[in-house]
Amino acid sequence: MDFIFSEEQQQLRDSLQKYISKEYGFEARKAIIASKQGFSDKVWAQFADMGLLGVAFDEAHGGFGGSSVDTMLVMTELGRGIVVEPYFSTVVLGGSLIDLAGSEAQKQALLSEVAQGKLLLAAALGEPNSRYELNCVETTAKRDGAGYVLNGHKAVVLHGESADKLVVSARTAGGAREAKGISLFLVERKAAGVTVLGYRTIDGMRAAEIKFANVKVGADAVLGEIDAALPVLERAADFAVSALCAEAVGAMEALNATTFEYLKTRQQFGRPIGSFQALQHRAVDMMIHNEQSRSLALLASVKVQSEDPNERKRVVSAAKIQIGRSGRLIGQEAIQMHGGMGVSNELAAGHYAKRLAMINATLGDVEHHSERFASAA
Amino acid sequence: MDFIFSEEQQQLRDSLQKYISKEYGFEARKAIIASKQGFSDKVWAQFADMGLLGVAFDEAHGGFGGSSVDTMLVMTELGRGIVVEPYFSTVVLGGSLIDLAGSEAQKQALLSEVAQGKLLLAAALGEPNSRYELNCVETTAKRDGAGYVLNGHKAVVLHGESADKLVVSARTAGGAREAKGISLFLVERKAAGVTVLGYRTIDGMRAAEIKFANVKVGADAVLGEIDAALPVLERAADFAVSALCAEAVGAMEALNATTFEYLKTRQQFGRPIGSFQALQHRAVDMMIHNEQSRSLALLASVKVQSEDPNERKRVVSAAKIQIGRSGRLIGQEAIQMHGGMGVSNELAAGHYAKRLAMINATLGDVEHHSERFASAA
Amino acid sequence: MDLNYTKEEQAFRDEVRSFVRDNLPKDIADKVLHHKRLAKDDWVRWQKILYKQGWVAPNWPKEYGGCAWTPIQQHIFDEECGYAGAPRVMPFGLVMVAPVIQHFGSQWQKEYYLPRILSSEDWWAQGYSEPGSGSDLASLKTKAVRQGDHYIVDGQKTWTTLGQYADMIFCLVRTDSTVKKQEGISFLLIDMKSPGITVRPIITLDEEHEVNEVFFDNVKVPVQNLVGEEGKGWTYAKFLLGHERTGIARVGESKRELEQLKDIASKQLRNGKPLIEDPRFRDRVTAVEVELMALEITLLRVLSARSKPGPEVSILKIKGTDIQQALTELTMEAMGPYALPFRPEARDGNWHGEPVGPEYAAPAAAVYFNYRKTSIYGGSNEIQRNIISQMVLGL
Amino acid sequence: MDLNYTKEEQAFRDEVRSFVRDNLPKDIADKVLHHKRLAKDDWVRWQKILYKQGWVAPNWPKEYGGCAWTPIQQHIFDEECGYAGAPRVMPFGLVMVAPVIQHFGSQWQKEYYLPRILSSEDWWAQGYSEPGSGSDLASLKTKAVRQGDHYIVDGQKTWTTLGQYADMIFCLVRTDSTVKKQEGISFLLIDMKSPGITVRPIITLDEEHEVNEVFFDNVKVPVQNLVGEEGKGWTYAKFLLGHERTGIARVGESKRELEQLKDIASKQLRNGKPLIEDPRFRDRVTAVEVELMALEITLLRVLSARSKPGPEVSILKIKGTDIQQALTELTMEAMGPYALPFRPEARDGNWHGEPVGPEYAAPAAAVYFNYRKTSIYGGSNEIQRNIISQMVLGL
Repeated sequence: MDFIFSEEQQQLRDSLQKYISKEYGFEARKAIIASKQGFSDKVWAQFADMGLLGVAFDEAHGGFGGSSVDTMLVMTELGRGIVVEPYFSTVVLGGSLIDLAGSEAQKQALLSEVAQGKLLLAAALGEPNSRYELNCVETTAKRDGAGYVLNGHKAVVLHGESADKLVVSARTAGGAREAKGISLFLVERKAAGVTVLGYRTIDGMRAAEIKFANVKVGADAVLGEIDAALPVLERAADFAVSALCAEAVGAMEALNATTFEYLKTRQQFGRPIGSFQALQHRAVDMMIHNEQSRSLALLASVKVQSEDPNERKRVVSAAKIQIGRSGRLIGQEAIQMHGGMGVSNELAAGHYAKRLAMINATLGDVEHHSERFASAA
Repeated sequence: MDFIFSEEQQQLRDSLQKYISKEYGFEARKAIIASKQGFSDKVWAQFADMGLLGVAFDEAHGGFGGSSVDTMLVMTELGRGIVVEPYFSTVVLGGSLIDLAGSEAQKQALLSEVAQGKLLLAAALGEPNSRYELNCVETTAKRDGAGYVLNGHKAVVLHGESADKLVVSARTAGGAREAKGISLFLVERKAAGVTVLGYRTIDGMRAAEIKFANVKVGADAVLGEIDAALPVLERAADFAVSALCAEAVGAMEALNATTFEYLKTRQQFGRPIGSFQALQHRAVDMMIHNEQSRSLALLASVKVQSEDPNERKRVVSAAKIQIGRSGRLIGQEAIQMHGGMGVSNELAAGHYAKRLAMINATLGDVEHHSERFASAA
Repeated sequence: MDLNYTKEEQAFRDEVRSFVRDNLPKDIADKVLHHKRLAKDDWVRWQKILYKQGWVAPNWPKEYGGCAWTPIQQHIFDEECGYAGAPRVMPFGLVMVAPVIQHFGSQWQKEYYLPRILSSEDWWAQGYSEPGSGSDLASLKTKAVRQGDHYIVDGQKTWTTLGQYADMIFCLVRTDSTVKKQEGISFLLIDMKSPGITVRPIITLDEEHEVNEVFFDNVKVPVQNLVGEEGKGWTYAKFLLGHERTGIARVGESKRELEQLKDIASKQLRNGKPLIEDPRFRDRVTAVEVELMALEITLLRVLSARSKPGPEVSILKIKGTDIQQALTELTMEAMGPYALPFRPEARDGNWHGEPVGPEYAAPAAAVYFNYRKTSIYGGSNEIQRNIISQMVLGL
Repeated sequence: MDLNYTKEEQAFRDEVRSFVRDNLPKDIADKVLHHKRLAKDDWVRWQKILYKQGWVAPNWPKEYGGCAWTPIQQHIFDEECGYAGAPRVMPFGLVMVAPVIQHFGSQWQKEYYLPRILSSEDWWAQGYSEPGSGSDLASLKTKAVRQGDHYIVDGQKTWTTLGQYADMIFCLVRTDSTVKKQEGISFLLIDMKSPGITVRPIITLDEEHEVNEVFFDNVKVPVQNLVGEEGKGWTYAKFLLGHERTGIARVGESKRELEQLKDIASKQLRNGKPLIEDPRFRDRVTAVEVELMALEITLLRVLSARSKPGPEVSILKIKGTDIQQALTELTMEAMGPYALPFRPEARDGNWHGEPVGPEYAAPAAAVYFNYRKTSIYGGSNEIQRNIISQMVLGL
């Protein structure tokens, strides 16, 4: 039992922390969000240079052979800076789908490109009616010679507009919610028949609706085993959820820090508002929520690698439940304690609250994971 | 729209309030609870003299022709005094079952006796496996000549040991949870084959397990229509729930009053603990819960008479949900704010909290009524 | 006790309902119901319609053009308007400054301003809060110095709702800094076109422009625009705050939003079944619905009381905003992943682009974040709890 | 980072588990698991078994007979004992007064009292709270006046847990009322058999006799029973409070109660189906289970830190008691109407009467009300929040 990060991990964290606090302040972030693309190629290149983009991939695939704990470390710092670059969609979710489902050749070709910052990915998993259920797949992939033809509509694909390649879940057999019959395909975002409607998200990121109309792909586009993608999808999603939990913990920590600082400096009735006991006790609850969230994010970052899928699901869902609840409470209380300033877009506080609320709406909210937790028990 | 009680109602309330504050203090109540029977015949006789026992019955049946609002008024005062006499089981639940299901002859014979304090009733509806579902009836009543033979086990029958007559729900047809096939019977508590195991309840009242082994009753024991008792049972239960809500409001009010008084007098760190803002804000929430509960208890006391069963169920369940939640919060906070004294049996506070918790466990808790509310919407 | 509306009240409700049905412009109601952006003209148009009907100032005495409605009638009116999707009548002129002018204003102020308020000719704004004075309002610093027939006003107000549209602003200003802070405050009516006034937008979390900072730099205000006596502004301010606060319960609007939420949750699917049938989600809706049912009765109890509403109206503010916020939260969560897309352009009444997800999803998250303001403005819910604690519980 | 226990820790856990399995008397475990009443002898028997094994005082230094376990080992031990249904080792002697004697006591006190504490020969009680001094402990009034070789003690202590069994009580007493309140306090060890001591039971909401009032009327206490210096009692008291508080998280016991709750909820029926399958109930269980999973890691983080646990252990107190209370609440509600029957006689280990409802229902409501104490004792959760606010957040 040991909660100490290795020296390499501490260095990674420190350098990222330093970079974000120096280069990724509130104004810099605002400018990045306002740009056409919605994130910064420069920042992305620097992430590549720092080794962030391949941190969890095998060295054989151009990565650094780190663990899920390294991903957690990175995501926590990105959360602390509410960084909008497509780390989650490209490296965490896209990357792990390829890592878990891809052939050796696919991994070697693609992951090293991701690690070098040359390839952006997006995972097109959700659909208009799927909500948070990975098995709800109505998009179809029909055999067509050696390849497949895809048709369907993928919803709220994070960073879908800027991705070079899309990892698409499609139904090769079975009914709309059947576990069997789902397959994964790698599709060029610019392939003929792919229509992308990109938009901002309320937390400062980008996403897209992507429609596939008779999109032809070759046999080499298949990622993993035909009809049997669901277990892999679930594993990758659990990894992604554990990363989101880590990100949320970073965001909570930063949001609490800025809120407690405000309580100490904001004066009303001739004294700092942090001297009012009603606010003090609520601040303590915010802090406890952060600590409890941190605990389960840590646990999830380790147990997400468990060989026992029930243990993995249980712990990951527990973490997502905790950060969903805690993120809501901390986000709402932080805004409230900032008073009028809390609802101004010019203060960082509200942006943290937005990100925390949207993390709850990504890959399963509290209710979704409560049901999943109960069934994995 | 008018929230004013009539002059008669105000008089009724004032005289009951005066009686309870004079004759039913904490020590008097304690002695009553410690008595063998668990309630006071003297108090009961005085209730009869004050006209409380027939307040809601028709004048034709020996009552005073009052409304459900009168019952609410009485129950609120009984709640304020955490009165343990069997008003709820005899007058409210037992009385309304006879009132709603009985023949004219039964009403005339029985309700006037209740009103005069000569007849105690208990409603034997629940069973070991029924939880809060009135339709879960496994006790059977089989045709036997002109009469019936009853077999079964009724659970947690409030004041079952002291009742003269029991109103028993039994299955005359259908499967264990079927809506049709339930009938009501009037059974002498001392009838052959009836075994009663009486006990205290944690809130200072009495209840009993009652077993029926080949208990023979005549045709005149049938209350209402054979096989069709469920709608009547539900109506009587809703009336009883609305009365419990009123009782809870009285209990909350008294508990809040004693707690706020404690906050003003208890000194720590050289000042009354009520001067600490964290406690103040929580006290305000207790007060708001009480007001919201009062609002729905009022509404329920009126709408329980609605001709539209969906409206009746919706409002009554809403009230029970509200008082369940509010009763829990107020009970827990009151104990907490009393500190060590809160967990002492020598202070009234904890006894109010106990009664509030048990009201939640009577005729359906928050979860039961949430499901019912949703299905009546 | 009778919890039914009287026949007269029922008839009044019918009258209001059919009037609103026949006269509320559909384009405006559509915007309100779908959380689209309202233009200045939308508010003004609706207020002028009410003005024509004689219903724009129910809280005013009859002599000034009010309705002399009972509190219950006023509630019925609010409820029907809220439920039907009418825009809120802007309170700053009609509900806030007008009673102050009626009670404490000069004859000239009454004759000049009241008709213009009634006819929505002037759009008023509120100049209370300052950057350093939120909950502690009496610590305000904007000062007004008397120079001959004018006051010279310098300072800053903030959180000025829709100040960008305002013709007039009523301000609390400090005219004497040598006395106790509450005693040096005066109440001024200031023309927004006065030289030296700058309005700067504050963009809120939903990226909307709803509130402003208002800067006063050497602004000349005629002495005739002082309300009542110099140094008595705090008294007038308290009078204003206490005047009309039962409307903050917003029962009608919350009923409307609850109904929309249920409608949305019956369309949104969860595992192929309507979300509303999921007990987890359903119970959260039920919890709010029960609180709202209770709040309506709590409100009616306050309105029916023979005495003037006192500090217990703070309950209505706390519970009313709790419920409003809970509804926006549930509505956002009902969307699932479609809570994420943020397209402010889709909130424009004239936008006809390709929607993302169901149409009702577009504003959900933005509205949730916008509504965080409700527990902050109008006296934060912390201040409301202080009021109840002190004035009702005596702690 | 490695969230797995080391091989050594695993082996230690196995050792503890099999020891407890082989040595914890079944009659005692049955009482604990079924919330039956424990007799004095039940605690003493178990403590003597641990004493024989050398495990009764893990927190003591080796020289005095302690175990020199790591904090993680201590946690494993606590968890295994809690989970298996061992009674809590009574903290008043072993955990509270012993470290004070070890650090500040005289040679005689060490030699005389420590072995008797270790062997459970003396049962100790705590004399801190007074009727007027709960959260504000330093305001205590019980006074001790020096007369030759003795102190004469007069006053009253309260909430003295299991004081009816005690041989000894350690007390904070006022020896000087002319100085700052914290500076006039001394720490006395008092023989409960001394003339002038009266113990009066306080009956709690579950009608159990667990706490007492202790009255001191002219009680003679030899000066050799003063710990350390006169007037330094407050320092020793704070030392004691800070000494061992990670056990208050009660993770092992809560895990056991959670498992029982799930077991009960799978037996209790709701509409013919196991209650645990009802999403409404299940989600409330899940919420507690998630918090408990988090608390375990939070605790391990505190225990693994290289520095001594500081004020952040208040988190463990708050969350630990939140969880314990939530579990008792859910257990009570799982019973449905069978929460009502109250039969204190059924909590006696030797009672074999006719049960009412399922056997597990009998203590549920009583335990719920008993456990309300957990957020009050050991420094109320309000005091814990004050501590975090000041010492951790710096507010």
